[in-house]
Amino acid sequence: MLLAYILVPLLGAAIMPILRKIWQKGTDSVPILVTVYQIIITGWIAYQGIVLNGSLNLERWILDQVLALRLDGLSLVALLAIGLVSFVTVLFSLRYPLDEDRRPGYYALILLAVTGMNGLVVATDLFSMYVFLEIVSVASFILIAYQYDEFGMEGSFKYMMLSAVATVFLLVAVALLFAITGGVSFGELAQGVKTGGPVVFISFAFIFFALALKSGMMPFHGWLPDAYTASPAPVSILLAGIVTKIAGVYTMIRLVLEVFGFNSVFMNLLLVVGAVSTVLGAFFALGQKDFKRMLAYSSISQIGYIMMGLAAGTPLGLIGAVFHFFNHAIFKSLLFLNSGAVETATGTRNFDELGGLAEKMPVTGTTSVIGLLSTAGIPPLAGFWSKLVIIVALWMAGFKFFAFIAVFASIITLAYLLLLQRNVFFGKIKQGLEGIREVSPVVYWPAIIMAAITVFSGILFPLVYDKLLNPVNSLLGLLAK
Amino acid sequence: MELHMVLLIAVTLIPMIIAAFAAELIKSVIALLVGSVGLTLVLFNLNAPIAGIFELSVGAGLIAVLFILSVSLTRPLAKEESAERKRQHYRRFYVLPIIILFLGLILYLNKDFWINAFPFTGAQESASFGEVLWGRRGLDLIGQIGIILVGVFGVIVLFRRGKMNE
Amino acid sequence: MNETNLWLLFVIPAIVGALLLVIPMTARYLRGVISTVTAALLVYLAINLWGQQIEINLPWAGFGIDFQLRYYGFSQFIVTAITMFAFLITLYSTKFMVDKPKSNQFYGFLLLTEAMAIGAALANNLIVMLFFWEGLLITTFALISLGSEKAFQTGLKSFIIIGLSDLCLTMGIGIIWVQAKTLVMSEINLDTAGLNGVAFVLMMIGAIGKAGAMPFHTWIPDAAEDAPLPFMAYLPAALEKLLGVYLVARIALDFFTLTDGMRILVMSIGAITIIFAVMMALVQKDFKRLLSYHAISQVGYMILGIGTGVPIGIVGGLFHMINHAMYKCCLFLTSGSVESQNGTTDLNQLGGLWRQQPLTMICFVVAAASISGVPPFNGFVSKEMIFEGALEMGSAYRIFYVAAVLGALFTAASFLKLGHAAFFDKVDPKKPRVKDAHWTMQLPMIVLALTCIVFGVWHKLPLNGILKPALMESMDKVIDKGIHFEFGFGPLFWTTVLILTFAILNHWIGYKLTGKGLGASHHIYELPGLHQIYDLAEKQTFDPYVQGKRGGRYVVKGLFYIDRGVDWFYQKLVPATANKIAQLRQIHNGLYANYLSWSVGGLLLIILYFLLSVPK
Amino acid sequence: MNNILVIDMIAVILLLGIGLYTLIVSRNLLRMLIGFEIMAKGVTLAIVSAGAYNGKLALSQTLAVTAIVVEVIFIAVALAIVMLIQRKKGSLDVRKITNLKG
Repeated sequence: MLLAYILVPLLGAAIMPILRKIWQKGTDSVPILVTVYQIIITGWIAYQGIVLNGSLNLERWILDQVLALRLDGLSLVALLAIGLVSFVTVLFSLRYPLDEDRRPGYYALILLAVTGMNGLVVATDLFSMYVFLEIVSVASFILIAYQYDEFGMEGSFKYMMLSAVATVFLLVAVALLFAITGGVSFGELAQGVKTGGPVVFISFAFIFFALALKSGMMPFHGWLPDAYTASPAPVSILLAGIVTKIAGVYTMIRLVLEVFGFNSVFMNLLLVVGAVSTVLGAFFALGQKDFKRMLAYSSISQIGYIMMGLAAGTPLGLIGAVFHFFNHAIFKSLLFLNSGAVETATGTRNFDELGGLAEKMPVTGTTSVIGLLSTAGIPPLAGFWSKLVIIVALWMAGFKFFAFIAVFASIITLAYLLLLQRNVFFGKIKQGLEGIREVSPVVYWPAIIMAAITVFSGILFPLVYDKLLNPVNSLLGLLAK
Repeated sequence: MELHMVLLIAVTLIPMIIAAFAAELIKSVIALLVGSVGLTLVLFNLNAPIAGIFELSVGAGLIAVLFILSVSLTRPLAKEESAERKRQHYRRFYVLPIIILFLGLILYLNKDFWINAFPFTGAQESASFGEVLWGRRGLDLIGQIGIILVGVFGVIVLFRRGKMNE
Repeated sequence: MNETNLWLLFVIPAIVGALLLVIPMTARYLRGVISTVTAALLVYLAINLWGQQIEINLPWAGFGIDFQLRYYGFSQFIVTAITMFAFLITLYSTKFMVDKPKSNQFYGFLLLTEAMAIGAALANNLIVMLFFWEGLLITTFALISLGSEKAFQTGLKSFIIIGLSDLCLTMGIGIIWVQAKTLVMSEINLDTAGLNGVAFVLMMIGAIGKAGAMPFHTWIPDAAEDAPLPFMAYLPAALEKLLGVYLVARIALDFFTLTDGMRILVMSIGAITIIFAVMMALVQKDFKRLLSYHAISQVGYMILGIGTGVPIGIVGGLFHMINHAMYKCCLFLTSGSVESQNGTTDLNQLGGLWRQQPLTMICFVVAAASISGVPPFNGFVSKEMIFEGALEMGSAYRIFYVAAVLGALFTAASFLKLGHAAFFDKVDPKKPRVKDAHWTMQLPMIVLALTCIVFGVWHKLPLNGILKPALMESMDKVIDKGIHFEFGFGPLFWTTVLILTFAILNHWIGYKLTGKGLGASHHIYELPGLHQIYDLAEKQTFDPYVQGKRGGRYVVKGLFYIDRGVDWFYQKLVPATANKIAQLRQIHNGLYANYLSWSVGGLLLIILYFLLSVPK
Repeated sequence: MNNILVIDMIAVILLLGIGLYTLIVSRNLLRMLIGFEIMAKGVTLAIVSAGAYNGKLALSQTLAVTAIVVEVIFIAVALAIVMLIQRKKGSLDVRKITNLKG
């Protein structure tokens, strides 16, 4: 049954060229069906898991021996996020001016990216994770360069060459660990890591380098702003919303939990790099003039937050990290949706040319306010809860200084987001922009969905907490072994 | 053991250095080709025949062809292959062989430290390549199908606009 | 059945008041009639509730704050008095207020005030009392500002002054809540050591602020001119004294057991209020301002009485409270009828009204006699009891007795002047003849005058009938011996006679010197020492409110600069840092080699970190 | 037996070094791809030599094969994109593609 997560999008992509000939409209509806299918299935599993056995303690609920797949609390949250963000991306790209006869190819690549992500989430051994990681990465390189424009090419090339280096080092590390443990699945790797010794440290250094680069953490983040700004609007939603997080952050969480465990040397490293990314990301974002580029740096900062949550090393920290992972996927894709809407309506993303769009584009305006406030961590919204949990976890884990850093960074986050809101949506409308109208419903409906999710998961946080997130720390049981 | 060393250094490392070092792209591609053939020999020496064959056919063959294709496509434009540019290239790359030699010597000298760094306790396994591939690595197959599809769609999407009207 | 009655007691006026405010009624007398009928109904309710012990206890806001009402001896006395006065005032104002501007709102607020006052009197939980107390604050402000255009300033002044005293009351309640750990008024009794002392002082400030004693009195004289007259007769004269002194009594008797030090403090406030206010009253030229100053000085008597702590003094203070309410209200009503007939209350223009408005003159004489303490009237009885209380305190406290006597002297002198100037002075012939006020205005005056006489002559009836149950709970050990006050010809009687003769003498001298009734107090005004004080008082140097306003201006200027500072931070500082950071962006020059070298550099750092942190 | 592994690992590290150096220093996009290709060769060597060391040769060969397939696809796509850049910008010089700044 878990295989369906991989096969359905794969088949969806495979039949695209055939569909183009026999049922032209089908090319639009298939991706929607696939993504909706994923949301429903994941929702149903979560519902069943919750209702049946109290809370979702999917220890190792579904284990497919042959293909070594596995679904548990963490991957369920990831799958839900993948489903939602890809659904929203497809909805947004229905109206987006893509070159018509290449549209089936475009949808195929998006579905392949979804396949890659799903595979990566359910895989239980590092090598097949690498393979699916490559599927997602290559698909996203192509999607970035989809528009044939100079920026797209440049952004894609930089992202490609940097992640190539990352995968090389990842594979070398896999080889080293394989040499010691004789196997590549998490269980065997964990055994190998327990023996300790310099080789384990070197392989963790390589893996940390690869995953930090893939998730865009500070010193390794060079590609991220260029890739996000250069890519076409719907692709940037997918990319910023979920690809980077699954490729980088999810893998890191999975490896830390299953293979390397919370040993203090790794955790301190993760904490420092996380803190650096959070603060510098926020500072860089403060000075930006381009809507998407500011959001890109804000992503770096938020991913730094998730890493700090993980690095706290306590179950609470993990819960905070996973919840912020989910929240960030939601409100970051919401913000990129808004930037896409602004771009389609006004044709530009530069703050100096934008201003006072709120009354002309009410829906985009309000949803972007919700997104911004959630990112900055304003109480009723979901972002607040996850940041709060992370800060509390850091504080309780004894990293008081880093807790202050986290609070300081979120203040700067609020500053640059308000700056953004003021430049783009409030204030008086710029002369050239009187004529613009709100984007079409198909475009702003996804924004409303995402905003609703942020608001409700914020308000219903207690319910979300003990039903969806508590099982996540059942993973820590794994660690105890 | 010595054969392995000879093969390793003479046939793979040195061509790779030349591949990086060579000024003209064609020379570096050919050097790369030689290097990958050398690698195949090393793999055979490690009695991993299937990997060697694969490396030979795909690594050496397909990739070399692709490179030559792309170099030839771009060559007519970059006519001003002036001596000055070549000199500039060497100025940048002359330091590479020195570093690699130096690094290789250091690593080789204190290799004993690393000897016991790889404690392996697992049992030997004599399963054949087929059993392992089909039996335990089924997921990789699906992964490969996926990646191939991505490659296919990628090329289609990137080159459909072949006419490149602008 | 009684509980519903109790609820109705303050719910009816509230609802009717609200309706009167909201529903537009055009007929001239309709509002007046409706409010009078409601007031009458309330009097009936209060009477048939008499003598019962009812308690209501509803959970309200948790944390010990429940909606608790308690109808027992003391509140029974206050509530009945409130309903009586409310009825008389509404009857009076049906005619008086009918043509005045904004009169439609007047009746609404009047009934709301009554509801709030009854609520405050019945409350058994401090927070509930505070809730109604604040209600009164608002209705007072509203009623005053109905008077005239300028009245808004006075309204504001009263709002701020009473507001401040209410603030102290709230703080006091807070401290009591902490110290006594309960808010139920009937269960609170604390000593006045340390923090409780502070609470006592704060609560006293709140009570005195409401009662209108020094230094919270300055709004009353201004209100006398600007506010509508029935308001003056209703609130400053009757209601505020009732509630204020009720709270003073509850504080002094129930909440705290006073030490001598506190007693002296209370009595000194009373004495100062008496002397200062009556001196000011002496020199007033306006009928209503003179009465308002007397209202303030009489409060001094009540506080002095309760402050003595001697049973006779306390009973005297409370008895004086109800007596004062009667004759002060009657005096204000007489000034009202004079004003409605002659259009002015300035004593210079009035004169010789005894022939034109005989009935008003008779009521005025009765009320003036009782306030001055002329023997058969109620004023004399309660003042005698307060004098006796002050004497009984012992020789050390003689000073308070002297102050009370002086007060009585000047009160008598000023009322002689007032009566002479207003009613008996020679009238200038060209002034048109004036006929007496409408019967609806005269009836309340006559009723009040009669009660003054009744309470004076048959004083045993009110003492044992009303006051005995009222104070039963607070001072049980003393009361059961019965409050006996012999109308003997003892030394106190003769001192009063002496005071009166001296006052008449002084009036005669003044009349002879200036030839006019109004000039009777002129010679006192000219006395060297007093002259400067009076001039200062005229310039309102002693008025805390005016001084506060001047001080306020500097505070506002200071806040303005602080605000500018915050603005600077947001307008200038944040964008500046943003630009500075913009330069920081230059390191992102787009070159792939840079990005890769950062990453590789990062990797090397990590490996270095591992090598260092993992001991070989 | 394990000193072969060590030697191979040294060779792998050297190959990585060569690859990284070319990536950082080279001006021509194609040369960068060649650099990446060198590193990929190193990876294959690493996987197979690890397998040879601990006797799990069959498993290591499957991993190596999959790695090679993935790497080929990557190179194909990379070359396609480089071709497009060359067509769009007219040159393969890395310093030309730096207009995504800030």
